[in-house]
Amino acid sequence: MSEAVKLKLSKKDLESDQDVRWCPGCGDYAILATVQRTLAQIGVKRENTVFISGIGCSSRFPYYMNTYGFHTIHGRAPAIASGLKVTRPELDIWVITGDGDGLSIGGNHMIHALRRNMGLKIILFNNQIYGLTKGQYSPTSAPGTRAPSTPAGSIDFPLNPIALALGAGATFVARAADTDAKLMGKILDEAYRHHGAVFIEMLQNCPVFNDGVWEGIKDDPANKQIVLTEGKPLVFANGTKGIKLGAGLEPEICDASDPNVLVHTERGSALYASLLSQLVQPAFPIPMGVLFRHDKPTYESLAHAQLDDSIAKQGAGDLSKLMYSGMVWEVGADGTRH
Amino acid sequence: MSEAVKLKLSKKDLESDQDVRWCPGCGDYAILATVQRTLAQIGVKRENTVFISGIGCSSRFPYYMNTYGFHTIHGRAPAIASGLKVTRPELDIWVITGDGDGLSIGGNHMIHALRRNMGLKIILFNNQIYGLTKGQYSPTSAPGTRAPSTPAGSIDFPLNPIALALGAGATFVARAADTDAKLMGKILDEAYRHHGAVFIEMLQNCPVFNDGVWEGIKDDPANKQIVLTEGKPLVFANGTKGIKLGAGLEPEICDASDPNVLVHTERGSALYASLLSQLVQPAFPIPMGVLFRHDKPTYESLAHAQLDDSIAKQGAGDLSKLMYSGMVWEVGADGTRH
Amino acid sequence: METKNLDRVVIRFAGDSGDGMQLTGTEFAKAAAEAGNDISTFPDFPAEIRAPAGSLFGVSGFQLHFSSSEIYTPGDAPDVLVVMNPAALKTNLKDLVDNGTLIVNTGAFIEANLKKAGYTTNPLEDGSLDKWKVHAVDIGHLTTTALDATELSTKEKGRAKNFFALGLVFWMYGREPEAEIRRIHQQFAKNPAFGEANVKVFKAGYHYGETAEVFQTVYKVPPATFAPGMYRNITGNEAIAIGLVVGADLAGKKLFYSGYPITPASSILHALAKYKNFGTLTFQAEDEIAAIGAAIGAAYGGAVAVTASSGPGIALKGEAIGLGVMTELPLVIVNVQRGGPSTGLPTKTEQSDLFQAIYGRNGEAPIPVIAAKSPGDTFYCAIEAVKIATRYMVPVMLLSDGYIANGSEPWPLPNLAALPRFEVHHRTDPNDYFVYKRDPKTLARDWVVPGTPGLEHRIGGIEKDALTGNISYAPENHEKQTRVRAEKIQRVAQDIGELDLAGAPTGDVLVVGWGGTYGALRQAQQALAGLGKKVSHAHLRWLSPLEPGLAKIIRNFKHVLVAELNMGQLRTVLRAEFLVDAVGLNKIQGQPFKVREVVTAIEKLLGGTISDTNAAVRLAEAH
Amino acid sequence: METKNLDRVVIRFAGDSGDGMQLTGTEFAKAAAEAGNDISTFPDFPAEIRAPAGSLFGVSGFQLHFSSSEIYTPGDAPDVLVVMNPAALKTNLKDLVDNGTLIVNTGAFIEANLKKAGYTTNPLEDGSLDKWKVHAVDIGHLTTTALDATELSTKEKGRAKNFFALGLVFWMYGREPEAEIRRIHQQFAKNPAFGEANVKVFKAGYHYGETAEVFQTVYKVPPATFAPGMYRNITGNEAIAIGLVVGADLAGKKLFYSGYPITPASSILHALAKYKNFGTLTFQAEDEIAAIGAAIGAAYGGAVAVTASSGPGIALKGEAIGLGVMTELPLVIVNVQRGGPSTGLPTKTEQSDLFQAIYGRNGEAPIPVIAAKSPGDTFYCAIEAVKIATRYMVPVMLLSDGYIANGSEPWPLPNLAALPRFEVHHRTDPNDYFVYKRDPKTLARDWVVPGTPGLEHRIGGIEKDALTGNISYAPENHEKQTRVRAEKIQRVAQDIGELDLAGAPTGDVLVVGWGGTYGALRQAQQALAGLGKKVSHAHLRWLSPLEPGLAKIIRNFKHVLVAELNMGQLRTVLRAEFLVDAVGLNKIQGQPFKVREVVTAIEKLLGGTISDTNAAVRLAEAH
Ligand SMILES: Cc1ncc(C[n+]2csc(CCOP(=O)(O)OP(=O)(O)O)c2C)c(N)n1
Ligand SMILES: Cc1ncc(C[n+]2csc(CCOP(=O)(O)OP(=O)(O)O)c2C)c(N)n1
Ligand code: SF4
Ligand code: SF4
Ligand SMILES: [Mg+2]
Ligand SMILES: [Mg+2]
Repeated sequence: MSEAVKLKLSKKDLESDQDVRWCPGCGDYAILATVQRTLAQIGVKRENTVFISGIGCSSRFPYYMNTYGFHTIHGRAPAIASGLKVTRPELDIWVITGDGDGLSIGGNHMIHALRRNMGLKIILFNNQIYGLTKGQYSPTSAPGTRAPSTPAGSIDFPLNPIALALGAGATFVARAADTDAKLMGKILDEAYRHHGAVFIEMLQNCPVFNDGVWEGIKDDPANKQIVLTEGKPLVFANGTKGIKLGAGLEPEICDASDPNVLVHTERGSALYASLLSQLVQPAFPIPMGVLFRHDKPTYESLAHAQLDDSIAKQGAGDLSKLMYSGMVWEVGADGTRH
Repeated sequence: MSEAVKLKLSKKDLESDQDVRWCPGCGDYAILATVQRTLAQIGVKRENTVFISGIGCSSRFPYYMNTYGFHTIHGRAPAIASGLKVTRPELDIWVITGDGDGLSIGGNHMIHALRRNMGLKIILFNNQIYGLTKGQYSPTSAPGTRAPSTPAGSIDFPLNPIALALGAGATFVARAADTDAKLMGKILDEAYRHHGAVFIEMLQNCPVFNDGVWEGIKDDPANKQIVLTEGKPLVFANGTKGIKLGAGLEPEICDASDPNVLVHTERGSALYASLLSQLVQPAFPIPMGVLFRHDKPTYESLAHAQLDDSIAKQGAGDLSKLMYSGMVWEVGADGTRH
Repeated sequence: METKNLDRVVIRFAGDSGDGMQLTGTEFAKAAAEAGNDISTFPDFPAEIRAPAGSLFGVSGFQLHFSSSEIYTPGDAPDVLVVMNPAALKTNLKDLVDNGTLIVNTGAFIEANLKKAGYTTNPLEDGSLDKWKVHAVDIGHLTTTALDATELSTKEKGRAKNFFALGLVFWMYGREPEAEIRRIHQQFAKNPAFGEANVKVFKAGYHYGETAEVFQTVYKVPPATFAPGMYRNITGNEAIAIGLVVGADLAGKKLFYSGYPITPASSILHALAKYKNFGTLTFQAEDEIAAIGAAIGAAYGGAVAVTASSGPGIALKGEAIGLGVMTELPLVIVNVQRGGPSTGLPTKTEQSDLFQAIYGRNGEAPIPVIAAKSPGDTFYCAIEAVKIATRYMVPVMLLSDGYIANGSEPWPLPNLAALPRFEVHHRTDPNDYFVYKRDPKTLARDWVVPGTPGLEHRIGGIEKDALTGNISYAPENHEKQTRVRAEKIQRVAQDIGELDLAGAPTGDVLVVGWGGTYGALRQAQQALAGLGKKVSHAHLRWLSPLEPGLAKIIRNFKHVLVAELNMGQLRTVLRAEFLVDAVGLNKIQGQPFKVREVVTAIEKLLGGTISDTNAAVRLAEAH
Repeated sequence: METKNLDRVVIRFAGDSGDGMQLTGTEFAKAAAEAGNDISTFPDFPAEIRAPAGSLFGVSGFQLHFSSSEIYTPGDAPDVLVVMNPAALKTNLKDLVDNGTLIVNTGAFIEANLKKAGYTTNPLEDGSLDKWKVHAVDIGHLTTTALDATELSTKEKGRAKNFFALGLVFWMYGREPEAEIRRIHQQFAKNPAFGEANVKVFKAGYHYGETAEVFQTVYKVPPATFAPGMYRNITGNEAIAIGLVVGADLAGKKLFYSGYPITPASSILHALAKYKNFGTLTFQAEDEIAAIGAAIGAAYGGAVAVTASSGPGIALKGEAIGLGVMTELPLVIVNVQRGGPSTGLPTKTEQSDLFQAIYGRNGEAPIPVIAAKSPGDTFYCAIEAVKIATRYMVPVMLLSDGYIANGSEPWPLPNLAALPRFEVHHRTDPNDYFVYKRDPKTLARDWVVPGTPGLEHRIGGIEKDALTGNISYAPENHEKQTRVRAEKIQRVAQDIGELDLAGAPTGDVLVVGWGGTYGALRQAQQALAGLGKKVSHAHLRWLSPLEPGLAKIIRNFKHVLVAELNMGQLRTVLRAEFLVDAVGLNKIQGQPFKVREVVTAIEKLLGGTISDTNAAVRLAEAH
């Protein structure tokens, strides 16, 4: 990560000169603002900051950041960002994607980038819909979603982005709502400092095609959210209820006073993390904040270690040696071999 | 699933007239034999049985089955099989794939087919290597694997096929070794009867490019395998050791007599299943058999239910009605509108 | 109050993406069609869903050409322009004919909007609009006042203003409001309050026209005369969807459609998803590769399998199309073209995927390629594509484009009973069955589907023995199979009808076109022919194989002009095939040809003088 | 024991995939090269890794042409054929020249193997081999006896038999065994026991030749004369890998290579993965789309970025190549072609991806395309591709094929110092920087990389404003950018050298070729020219843009013959471009041209008689 320079930056410094082209009221505006504000507060080097996206409403994001930006093709941002990160490890690379871009066409690149612990900060804008193409259901849409392509309701079971990211091997997994600037800011700040593959699910509202999918959760934080705090128990409903591990290894809602209420730790076991990922509406309140964090060498660091190592062992490459390798012979002035 | 006809079939009946083209000693031979024997025992209808594969040594499988078979393109078998299953739900469709075909290029189709609970019986031949292309490392290869493309050792962290399948939503998840004909037969038989997305990981040996990756596990079943039995505790080492859930929600090896030794049930919680998926070498013996099973409507059944439903509601489609829908008017003999 | 008759009118509605101009245009088009006019429409909207109000890039337009005589295009330039805000004025004014009518929603011409549109002074005041007939109407204000009584929020009231504009033009062109009022009520059946409000506003607009001094004349465009029969309005994507369902039925099969959403192809999926009671299965796949994969699987199972996308998505399907070619399975791949390369201009039209359609795969992988010439024509092309795919056991590419897909025209409803059926036969006889044994006429192999006892067999993407279908690396076999696959495509010519040729089979200029440019090219040809010029127009339906009819005439002209919305892709194909020095008229602007552009290009070849160019253009436009 | 001199010998080793014929061939080729012969090799192996012993499809062959004069090809037909089992005999005998030498491993001619090979009677006994000089040697038995003393298992002993064959031919052609013995020891350094054993067997074979009565003559092929300098043997994929590393260095950059394994491209990745100490980063991606994606990302970051694949994988990259075209980033895409369509013939060679290279993308997305003509030439093509990509800011497609990739030839080592550098300059000056402002000569935009203060900017796949690079849907801008992108490709001609033309610039027949067919075409031309025929051969290096030199001469010949290993893809391109009635010599068998085939085709055009065809063929072969 490029060392942050502490000269004061303002949100304005992170705003590009481009007109923002989202629909009025789109949740993307709030996310954009928080990202700009947070990066300003961190005091990032704009020239070392790159936003790479695929295609979708959310993927227009890079145009609005006064940093380097690459609006690529549908679903491929993690792959393109990987090539940049491996060759330029010193850059801070943020990947902006959507539930369609990142989990439908781009699902494979997503899991492989996470598996490799590629040093990318991936933010998935989950509005449970394909916004840009006018509202078809997505891999995160609730079963029965009525959309232009599913007038009778969708029939596939949705993916759980957090579970998928954990299963693939992400080393920093978090969730925030578009409107929760405070929590989002905190998460972004920690994501910025994390070395390795970051996956953040942003609960984003699409007022035009899927208005209010997250209302329930956002309007009733007390009962529908568990705001995770390191070392603190998993409680909600104003501290009256908690989550414990029930018999048959199922998460269970219990009284906050129950001694078995689980205590949150970002560095918990894989199993604990997947328990958190299984806390989903309507049965459970959903965890917000940093669900999981783990330190593991990044792909780019290992790749460059191998380069250094081979230079140390074989010496810096010598082109003529390279060409003269294998069986080499000379042909003399007489045109025959010597 | 097509009703099995109980007339006696022999293994020979399932063998095609094609020369088998695998290397001598390839684990694929054993799997082929067991599949042929098991389907014969079940007494499947050959004409209703289809094997669909991608590209790879393992994907040559369909040529050797005297059933319908489609050797498609690299990584796309689950997608192609999905189209067939949705349009022909009565067929038994087996998908044969490899760790490269199914988890590298085909990873996305894999998770989406599983997510939809598409009625496909997917068998992944995991030899931790790209066999057909002469031995490059694969997404399941152990870190540090020295292969033609990674002379200094591979640096990416491997995928856990079972964990990925569970995370994606497979409703039948199992594991067997190529050489364990008995267990494999049992699993195939149950997979045949399961309605929904089946995922079976076959531990397959590639004597040419990755000889012995599974030896450790296969040669010492007592200590390196836990053979799962419904209702029986997770014990190994000849019944001396067991697996329990440790503090901090981590699997832990304990004495078989420990009251907390977990008891296996195929219909356990998602969390229990992911615990099983986390039992990996060298720390733990690995579970063999049916890890997870769950009943859920299949994609194809839901799709056809919607067709029936709309016919019930709107009546069977009438083409002229269809064309005459919208604003229709007549132009009379005088060429003007009436 | 006088009434004036006009032969034809081109009107354009322009406003914010949020202003509902597409709806206004569509409704007015219906009214024109109902009144018996011939019509042609051209919706032109931004890639953004709802770009911020007032922005230049957020302007959405809808052009309608309605006439008392036959027309082929939405018209080159609007006679009447309705603009809802400064940005709309800024981006559309340049197209308005001199002395044309300009209706301006003055209420939107406030400081902020003017600035967003890049106006330093208010065009309504600085005299810059003098050369047009300007009607300044505060539509916004009149709309809200019309709704004073109602419960609606100001925001909701504002949303209704497009109905005021609609009412106003209804009056201007003497349309009967009743039918429209009925339609509005139907459309808002779920939300009667809105329905009521919109009707109120619609009436307000209508009466405003009646009472306001400003509009002294009502213009009437008398009905056009059509061939007798039943008609409806249809867009390209609606027609293609219906065509696919009908095509499957004519083949005696069910339709399986799989797609991944992409502009401008998505609405085909949306339409078909509604046809479940026809047994049509639609599958929204995880990506384009899965979409064609599923289609291949369905085809293997015996369905009429179709997948559609646009350029970038078709690029992803290339490898899988090759599998279809090798395994010789019937498949229809629809490409609703848009501006490229890469993401390009997603909502704009272009014809730049012809190369990709013919050549865009690895190896020798030829396939038949057919292109639709108009919204209604996509219906017939869809049927033809299904027929050829199933008859020849081959993937067929059907090309449409954004202009056809979204544009609409009055469509004479086909007589279903008269459409020839092409029932598919699946072989069930095991006797001397060979997987790649071919029909001597079509070279098609038997379509044997899983579930057929005794015919179990294996297919795949590796080269196959020319008879048994077993894997074969034999050199001669590969050459034989490669040549057969190529010959099979040539044999499709057996099923290709007459060349669509207007004008004599010999002459000075042959204009060759394909796809959605049909209207403009045909109209230009007719205009020039009308002036006695030796100009003909051949419009290709089949691009691969090339239509036999073309070979017969292409050398009979002094000049061959290939007009395309690309850099000359068909021209390249024709030059290679016929060795004729064809020249190109090429436009790569995301916009259809204007008749004027075509006429001018032809005139140049004829060595024409400006004077008769103008005559021709006038004639063409009057046409 | 007499010694006889020969000018040239074509020898082919054939056996089971498991018999190690590739090793035998490679080693014997090294010996020939060491002895100063000119050589050309052609490995031909099955798609299966190790097909079951004795099967016809499991036969693996290696042909070597070594000569005392310059040669261009591995030879049409072997003079000597070494077969290790009946299957090898069955599949290869037809190619052996009449009266040629046949060395047979008799031990393998047992019932079971004969059956697998489809022999009903034993060809060694039924007299069917009479017209050849048959040497029956029980190689298997002799090998095991040679290893009696050793600890090895019978299976392991069996594995050594290819070294017996190697020893035998060493003796037959009077090669010095010492160097080989050293090499064997080196190769098996990790496993001395095997090394010892193989040397034992190698010697046994050598001495067998010496002592056995059967071989009365030792044939010597004297050294060829070469241009003075340093030489090494190199295969196409080795040379391309080195060329990429050198190319990056000449650009003053580091190389980033990402690929997904596919035959026959994989070995490029394998070679580059060994060059870590050159700072070369290799990335094995999850698929071909990710591979080119990563390359695009690396290019955006300032690396010399390369991705390689074969036909099916290139098909998957089409959409992403379009992104490279639109964002104008430098990129090299290598396509090592194989037989198509679809999975096709993975281990066989073909030239059928030219259309895909030039046309296989959505939208107007032209890119430069260069093709290598021989194994060693891939080195220079790789450098040139890197140069053009970085100078013009454009993705460049480099075409090779399976024949070049696996074939080898003696390669005069280039003088590194003499290779012109083309240092890349990354703009850092913020003053009046515009993202799409172009260099007037190359039309390239500035390559500004992240990390540069003050030049932060955004790029993407939507059409860009011709100056600022901001998203633009403006019609004129799109046309302008489309034309500039096309013009940029044409400008590459500035950097294209002289046309590679053999023979006069006018004449009766111009043979036009590209890629790996160079040797056969050039040899055929020389032979006919040698007979006084007015035949010339132009071999294209650049296919897009077409080489300026060709336009100057192509119309100066009575006949233009375009010879390709496809159905006529270059022919189509040339006909469209030049309107010349070029005819084709097309072979789609997964095999390279034989000189004889080319000569015959030219003779036909010349209206030649069989007699001088034969003369020419003799001459060509003698060449
Ligand atoms: C190859 C390709 N296929 C399809 C599309 C059409 N497309 C653009 S964005 C999109 C999905 C967008 O959904 P999501 O990623 O959730 O982003 P959102 O618009 O909801 O923010 C699709 C299908 C495309 N641009 N390219
Ligand atoms: C599009 C495409 N990319 C790459 C290849 C080359 N390829 C064939 S099989 C394979 C991987 C095989 O590995 P796996 O799936 O594990 O099968 P195995 O051979 O190990 O059984 C690859 C990369 C191909 N045939 N097609
Ligand atoms: S469509 Fe939805 S997601 Fe897209 S910009 Fe509009 S509100 Fe936002
Ligand atoms: S390479 Fe390995 S996996 Fe492939 S056939 Fe040979 S042994 Fe089996
Ligand atoms: Mg979305
Ligand atoms: Mg494998």
